[in-house]
Amino acid sequence: MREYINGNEAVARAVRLARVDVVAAYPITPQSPVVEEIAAQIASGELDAEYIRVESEHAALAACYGAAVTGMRVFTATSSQGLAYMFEMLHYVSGSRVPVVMAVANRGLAAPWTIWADHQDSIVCRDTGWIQLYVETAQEALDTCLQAYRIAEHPEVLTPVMVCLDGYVLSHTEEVVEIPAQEAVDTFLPPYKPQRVVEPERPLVFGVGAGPDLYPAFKQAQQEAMDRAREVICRVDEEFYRIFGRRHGGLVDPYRCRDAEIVLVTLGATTGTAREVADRLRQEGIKVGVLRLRALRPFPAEEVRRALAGCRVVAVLDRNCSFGYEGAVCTEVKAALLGLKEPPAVVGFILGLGGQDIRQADIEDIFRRCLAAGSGAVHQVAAAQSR
Amino acid sequence: MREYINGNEAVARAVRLARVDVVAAYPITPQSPVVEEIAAQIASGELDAEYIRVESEHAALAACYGAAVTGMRVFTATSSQGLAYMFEMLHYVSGSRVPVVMAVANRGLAAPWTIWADHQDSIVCRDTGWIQLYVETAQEALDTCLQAYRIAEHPEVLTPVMVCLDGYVLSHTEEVVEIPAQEAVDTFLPPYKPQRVVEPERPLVFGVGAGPDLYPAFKQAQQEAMDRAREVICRVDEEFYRIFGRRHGGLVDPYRCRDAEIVLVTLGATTGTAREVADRLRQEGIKVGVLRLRALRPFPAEEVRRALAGCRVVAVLDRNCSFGYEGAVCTEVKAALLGLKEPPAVVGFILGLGGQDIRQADIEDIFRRCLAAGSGAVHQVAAAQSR
Amino acid sequence: MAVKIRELPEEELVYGSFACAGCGGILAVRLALKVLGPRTVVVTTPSCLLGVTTFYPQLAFKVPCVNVTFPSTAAAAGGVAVGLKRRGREDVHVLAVAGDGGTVDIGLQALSGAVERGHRFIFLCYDNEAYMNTGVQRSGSTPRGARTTTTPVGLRGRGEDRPKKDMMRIVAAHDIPYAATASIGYPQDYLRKIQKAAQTQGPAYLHVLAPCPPGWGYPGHLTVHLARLAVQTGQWPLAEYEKGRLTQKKIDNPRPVEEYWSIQARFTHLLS
Amino acid sequence: MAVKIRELPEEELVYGSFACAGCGGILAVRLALKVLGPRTVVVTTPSCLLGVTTFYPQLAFKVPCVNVTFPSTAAAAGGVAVGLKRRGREDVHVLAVAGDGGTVDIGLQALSGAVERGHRFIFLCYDNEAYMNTGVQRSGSTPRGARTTTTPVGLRGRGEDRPKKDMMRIVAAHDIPYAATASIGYPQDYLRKIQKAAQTQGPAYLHVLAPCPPGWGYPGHLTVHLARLAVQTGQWPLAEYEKGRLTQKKIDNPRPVEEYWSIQARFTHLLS
Amino acid sequence: MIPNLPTPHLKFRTGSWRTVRPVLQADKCNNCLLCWLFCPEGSIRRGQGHVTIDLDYCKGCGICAHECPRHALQMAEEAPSHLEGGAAGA
Amino acid sequence: MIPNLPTPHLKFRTGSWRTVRPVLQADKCNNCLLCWLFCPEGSIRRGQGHVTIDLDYCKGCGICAHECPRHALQMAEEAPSHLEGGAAGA
Amino acid sequence: MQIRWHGRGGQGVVTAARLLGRAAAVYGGKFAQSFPSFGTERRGAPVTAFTRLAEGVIRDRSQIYRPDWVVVLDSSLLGNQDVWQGLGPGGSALVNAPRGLAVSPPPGVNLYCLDAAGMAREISGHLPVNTAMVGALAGLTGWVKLEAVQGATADLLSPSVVEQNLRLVEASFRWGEKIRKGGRKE
Amino acid sequence: MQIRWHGRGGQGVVTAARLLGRAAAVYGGKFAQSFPSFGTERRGAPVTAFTRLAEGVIRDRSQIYRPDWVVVLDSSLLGNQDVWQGLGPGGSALVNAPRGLAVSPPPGVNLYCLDAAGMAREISGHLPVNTAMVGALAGLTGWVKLEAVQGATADLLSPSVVEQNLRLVEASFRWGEKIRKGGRKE
Ligand SMILES: Cc1ncc(C[n+]2csc(CCOP(=O)(O)OP(=O)(O)O)c2C)c(N)n1
Ligand SMILES: Cc1ncc(C[n+]2csc(CCOP(=O)(O)OP(=O)(O)O)c2C)c(N)n1
Ligand code: SF4
Ligand code: SF4
Ligand code: SF4
Ligand code: SF4
Repeated sequence: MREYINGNEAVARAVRLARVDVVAAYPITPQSPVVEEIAAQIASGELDAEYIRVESEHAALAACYGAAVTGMRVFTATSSQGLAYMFEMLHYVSGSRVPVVMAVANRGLAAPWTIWADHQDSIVCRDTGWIQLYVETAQEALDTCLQAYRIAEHPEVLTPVMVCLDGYVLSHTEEVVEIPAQEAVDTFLPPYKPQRVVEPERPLVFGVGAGPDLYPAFKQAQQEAMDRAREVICRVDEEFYRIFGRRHGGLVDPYRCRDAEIVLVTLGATTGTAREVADRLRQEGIKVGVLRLRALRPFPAEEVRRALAGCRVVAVLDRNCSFGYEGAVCTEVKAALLGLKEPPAVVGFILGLGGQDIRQADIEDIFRRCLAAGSGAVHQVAAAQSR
Repeated sequence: MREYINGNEAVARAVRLARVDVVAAYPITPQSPVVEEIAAQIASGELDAEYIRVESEHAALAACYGAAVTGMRVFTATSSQGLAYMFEMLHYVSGSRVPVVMAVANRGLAAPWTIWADHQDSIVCRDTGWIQLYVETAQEALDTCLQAYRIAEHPEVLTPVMVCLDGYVLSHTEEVVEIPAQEAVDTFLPPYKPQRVVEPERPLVFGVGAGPDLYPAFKQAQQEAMDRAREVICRVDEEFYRIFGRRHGGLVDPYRCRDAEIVLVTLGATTGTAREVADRLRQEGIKVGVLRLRALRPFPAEEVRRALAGCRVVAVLDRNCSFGYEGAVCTEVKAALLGLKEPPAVVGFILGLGGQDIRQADIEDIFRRCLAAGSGAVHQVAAAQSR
Repeated sequence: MAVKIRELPEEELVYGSFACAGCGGILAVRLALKVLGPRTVVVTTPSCLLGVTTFYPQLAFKVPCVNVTFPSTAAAAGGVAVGLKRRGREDVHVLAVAGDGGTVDIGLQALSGAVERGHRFIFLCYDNEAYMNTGVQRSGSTPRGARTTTTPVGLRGRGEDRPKKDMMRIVAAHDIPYAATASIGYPQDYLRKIQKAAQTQGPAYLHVLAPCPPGWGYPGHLTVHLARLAVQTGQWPLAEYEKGRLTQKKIDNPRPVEEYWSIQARFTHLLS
Repeated sequence: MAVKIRELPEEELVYGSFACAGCGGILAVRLALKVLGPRTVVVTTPSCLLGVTTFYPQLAFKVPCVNVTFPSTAAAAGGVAVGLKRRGREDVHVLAVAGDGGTVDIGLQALSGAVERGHRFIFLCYDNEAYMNTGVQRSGSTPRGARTTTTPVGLRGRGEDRPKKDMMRIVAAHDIPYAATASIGYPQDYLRKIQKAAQTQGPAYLHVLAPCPPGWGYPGHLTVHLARLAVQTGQWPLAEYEKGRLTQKKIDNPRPVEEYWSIQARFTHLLS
Repeated sequence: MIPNLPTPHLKFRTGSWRTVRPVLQADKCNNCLLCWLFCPEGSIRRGQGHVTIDLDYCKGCGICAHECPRHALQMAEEAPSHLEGGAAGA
Repeated sequence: MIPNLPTPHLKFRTGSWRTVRPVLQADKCNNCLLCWLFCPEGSIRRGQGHVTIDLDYCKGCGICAHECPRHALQMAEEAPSHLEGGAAGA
Repeated sequence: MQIRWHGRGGQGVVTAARLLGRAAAVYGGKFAQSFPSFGTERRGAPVTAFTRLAEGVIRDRSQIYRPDWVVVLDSSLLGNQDVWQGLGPGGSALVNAPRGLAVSPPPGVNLYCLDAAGMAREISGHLPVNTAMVGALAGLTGWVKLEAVQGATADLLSPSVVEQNLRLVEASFRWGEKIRKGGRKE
Repeated sequence: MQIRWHGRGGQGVVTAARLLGRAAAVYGGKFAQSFPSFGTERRGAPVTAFTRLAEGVIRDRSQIYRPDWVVVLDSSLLGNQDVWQGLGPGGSALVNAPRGLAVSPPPGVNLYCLDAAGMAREISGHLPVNTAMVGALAGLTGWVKLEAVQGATADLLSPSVVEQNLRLVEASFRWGEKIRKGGRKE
């Protein structure tokens, strides 16, 4: 069914299609419409779920955790300050291997206060043990939320998933979205069947304490699950394609990279703008491409290496800043390229913080600067660019 | 004065010597003795400060922030879950450019529960805009806390500082510590004189909201302050040396690296053990060195490049894991090396999670594995190593 | 100890904000500052108040304002109070302001802790009975029955299904030196209570009803009218806690609650 | 509705823990599980209890135990309650347990929220009046005068200088269906209250005094004795909140508090 | 650049939001100051004998008119021409 | 490997912590079960006519002896030989 | 095709932007994108919203700086320079105003004035003008059919007000259509 | 030189480890390092602690797996295999026990038994044995002087109990010294 909805509504629709049991969430701009829409779906009877109206985000994720260990399929959504406020619980949920799915409507972090888009909020959570998928369109937001449950609940993965969509730019922007049929979704995503749940008949401790002898093994298991998730993410995307006729690239989504001299690495919505620019420059005969990282965790190091090995300059567009170093994606891409025989030069650009609009002209400027860049050197445009 | 105290006590002593005005902290293993000692110093009259006995870590940092904007020199300390619980406030304080100094007694994060050392808790905070200094000894903990105020309060920096010491391994281990004289400290560290404080006579908004037009500039300023902090950290360490006769390396602390074939990159206490091993292997004629990163933020990319440019293999010992990629320090070191003409191979080792002891044998094993490693390739020992 | 209106200063200490026309919240803050005067520091937190007064380029306070994260308003206020005390600035009032969400939900713990520690500050909760800044979601202070965007009315939804958290009793249970509820519909009473709070040697708590035109669904000119009606219909008791005693103003012949409900979109479903 | 001791099950549902000899906290939990029985899920949080019962390789519960972070015990318990309800397992009790720190300080907000939402669960606070697991730091529940490691006695320190937070009144202010204080020194009373809590159709709160030998500074065999003495000296009122009424057991002829203080190191400075 | 900025700082005159404006019939006003007290914007000035209205930041909410016991204030349609400095959402 | 493990799982017998042990004079015991109720460890077993003590996990706290109204329980010095499985701090 | 909408908080500006997009996307077989000016909306404060229309998938995510059309729901905003920003020669503006504006648009801009308020009043006392402006724009430009606008209107508005709005949309569409077909401009 | 200390929570094991280190570092001009077995200590539960002594700076931060000496404050712990772990031939053990132990140490380990409890009882009823064990160890090994142990004791213990402990330290030191000088071992 062809619909015209925004990213938040697409997420809420996915929650309904996934037949989520329990939702616990706390409002925050620009995520609020997600939970409002879920509340409306429950009130109208379209969705049979419990919505726990928690008093904070830390509690939101704790309530999700509590419900999940009883075997529920759970969902939460947040943004920015809310994500930061549940930071302790993020580690706890991933360490507990509980398959929560969370939508993050990306927004910058205070201080200063902002309610507008950048990726700082979720990028700073890349070490929390969550799978992180960044989407480009409202359609992908919907599709990826559905895929996220398949990935998170996969017995070989059992790792929570964040689905990140740019605040406003996706969350509040309506566009054409194809809504999958419920029956098809039911085929794609069967009910959650956890192996270990809270039940008096088989008592377990959830979240044990572990001494120095045992603890590392749990962490190793977490890391291995992430490694397996690489493949699962790709497989699930393919399976989704077979049923729904759409795929989103698995871990990475290269665009005109094959023979590109300059490739721009992106996350999320800005990719669309970059595609426009790439097409335009290609018409001028300038060989540029765009590599969208759909997964930031697990980090697709192998795929990045493969996609970028042949080009001369890699530009990385970071909508975040790891203060005192550079954009986080830039660092990670560089790390992935070390060891290549003749690695491309990498130039980092920090742009679009706190809702700063990323225009076609900005992206064109990036490409043109890279064209001019010397071949060998690694540049760092470490500071945030302001206009 | 020669004393025999542990890392926590060394930190508490620094707080007293720094004439801190306000302390707000919440207990957590293995940090608690810091605040207990501070409470004792206040009760005995040795320290004239207010200790705000907050109800949580989020509140601890908020209370520090509130006191700091009135012009107080403030201190807090925490660890692990507590650090994670104040995550939102971490960004807030750095974004507000408030020179809080915090000691972190490093410990792993739940789940599973652990109370033992690793660096996960502070490493996952490396994007928060805080300066992060990792110390090797109790002596350095004391000295660095004093230096931290000089760095944080520097008008060109105005950025909060985390002083990270390994839980138990430093926090609970007594050793010889030279206590500086109060008068010398007073010379080194004059009272805090903030430029902008809360006063009705000159009303300011602290922590304004900023739209997309303004927000990036604030973040750029934060990043630039970090860049200036590089130099300030080194200068302060030198000045400290002039007064007290001790220095700790500024940003990085290389040990026998000059002609080393293999260099192990470390943080914190493990470095000492690694020095022992390096000396032993050197005696065998094996050219190894150790590069301790004293500062993780700002990241000493230039210094790392310089120190590692000549070696064949770099081993990175990560007492943390960025699940789905590798040890965080490994990634960052690799990124720094990209662009070198003939970069060394980099091999990452994740060790010592959740209090797993790092023995001389473990480090020797790392060196020997690197010796055997091929020259060109970049290896990732991505999974946590368990024994 | 009545406050004389004529003696209140002319100077407006919050002026030019971006609040909606007819906002009860900004009125509550304006009146509080009228009594407290220019030697006041406002400590505030995400809420309509922060959004409309301290987003550059529109900064509407004439007194210093310390913004802090949503969960820790009172903790920051405590820090400010301690700092000012050490600086010998005990002539300055610390006025922490939060909406109901920032008070009864996510800010409760910090408030409880700060009150327990006995800092000298005033905590002002302007209660518009929902999360307004984010688009009218329910809070712990939303009254039973009210429609919000997270407690919609539908086949399986009847508006908020839990009673309003009784923050006044919760705060009183902390044996706080002074606490009171008030309504901007009864300004004399409210001003007097602010003054009492200002004279308290320790934490004081004020909880003031502050109607919100878009959030409640009524035209802005009725703000004060509704704030009065809430009291007259018994929906908003005027209470005071002092010297360990909680007293509540009796309403003789309360007006029917329907009168109150009928002019607010959030309650219309209760009337049919 | 007295509980018959003889009819309590023999099976120990918490057994082999690493608690100190004479720990009042583990006794409080043991007794609660005796009444609630094996169809109970314990939800717990960092505290001595977590440390001594669920650190591998010593797992001491015979019922499922869900551990969660310190600030969110009640939130997780609420999630468990909602999940069990949806699975049709309303025969299972949800027993959230926290120490006083995890209840009156860092866990207060989650508790307030969960109570307000009305989940069916029992929240048990075992009160040893300080943060014991981390080494006897003061909490909001530390009684005035008590020496702890963060309220030391010295030239400028006289032990805890703030009164104990009155959690019972705070919870009662939430109009919780059932709440009670208890003491392990009065087991019959305690067991009866657990039973009442178990029968409550909504949240129930139990606050039980649980002396701690190393934390309070007394030899372990006096645990029950002290728990009794606290009541007899009027330091620990036995109270109940039901149907909107808070009642408190009167102590006729309370014994002198010095009797209680004198056998605890934390109070010795008060006696000189 | 530090996000602590001098206050007040007003870029927009919110009077431009107004679509109706309060008009005072000065002779009816007995200076009871209720409107002064109730105006959320602080846009009413106390004067000699009667109040005056500062239209720069009056949003036209109508509270003053509604609360005036003597009906000395009335809301009137705003002329479109009153507007200069607009405002952006925050 | 997931940190959810079956419970109970006891590696250490905490009876080894004991330095004094409760000794029952069975004839004095009237089976009032106060000791049973008060034992923090649940180490007392209800029996026919009198209780018995399970020493595997009795830590020797002495509560039972102190609370026994008939002084049927007495604490006695523990013989060093009772120890096998030690315990590590958690 | 890029459209910028101007109005005040509470007037349904965002809905208007969405309505046009929905009409084109769901009922017109085109592609569309609509978004508010990113931020919170206070009642009475100036608000803008945006619509992009295209025949193919819209990938650009940047904001709209050079609109082809500006639609102003509230003529009292015309004093504000923001309203005309980026609108160059050849651009068009549709304003809710009885004819005869004091303010004049930048040179080269086609100006259309519709007394939408009056039109709405004719149908019912309390109708907002947002749907009327969408209808008029559709009529003026021919981008989408009347039925498309009406379909979207029925989807987005609450049932109780749909009927009146459909009539309003029709009236305004006809008004615009007439101008388009007649080539008239003001 | 690496020492491992065994005792029970509440017996002052950690203090003993620290005391020796302090005596060596502050009063003996040497370098030292001491640390508890990392974890929380419950009363009655077995507890270990460690001391490293050296002439130069101690850089190694790893735990102690092969102690040169094991000191046991509570003989009831001897049944526990952990007590002897890593102690090889040539190693030594000092145990608080009246002579004649049921349990025997691993082959090649020198065993010294001191009735520290008895020694303490002679001085005062309620003295813990930890300082006595430090004194005895110092006497046995000659690593630090009596005055050094006494200095550290005075620093670490609360004033009210210092006096008695100094006497206890002296007694135990003499006991050890006598053995060392006499070469006697059990
Ligand atoms: C940790 C965190 N969670 C959520 C938010 C988003 N947020 C900002 S203001 C607000 C609502 C404020 O509601 P209230 O306190 O009642 O004040 P009001 O806006 O109603 O005046 C919310 C949920 C935030 N800023 N921080
Ligand atoms: C966020 C966070 N802060 C601090 C801690 C450290 N911590 C663990 S247990 C504990 C004390 C528990 O005290 P209480 O709740 O009173 O229980 P008790 O140990 O006294 O039984 C603390 C402070 C933590 N685990 N998480
Ligand atoms: S939404 Fe309500 S509370 Fe917020 S500014 Fe508008 S009227 Fe005031
Ligand atoms: S410290 Fe106290 S509360 Fe903790 S286990 Fe020991 S006796 Fe129990
Ligand atoms: S209309 Fe409203 S804002 Fe204007 S003066 Fe009257 S009360 Fe104040
Ligand atoms: S001594 Fe303590 S643990 Fe042992 S049986 Fe008696 S009460 Fe139980």
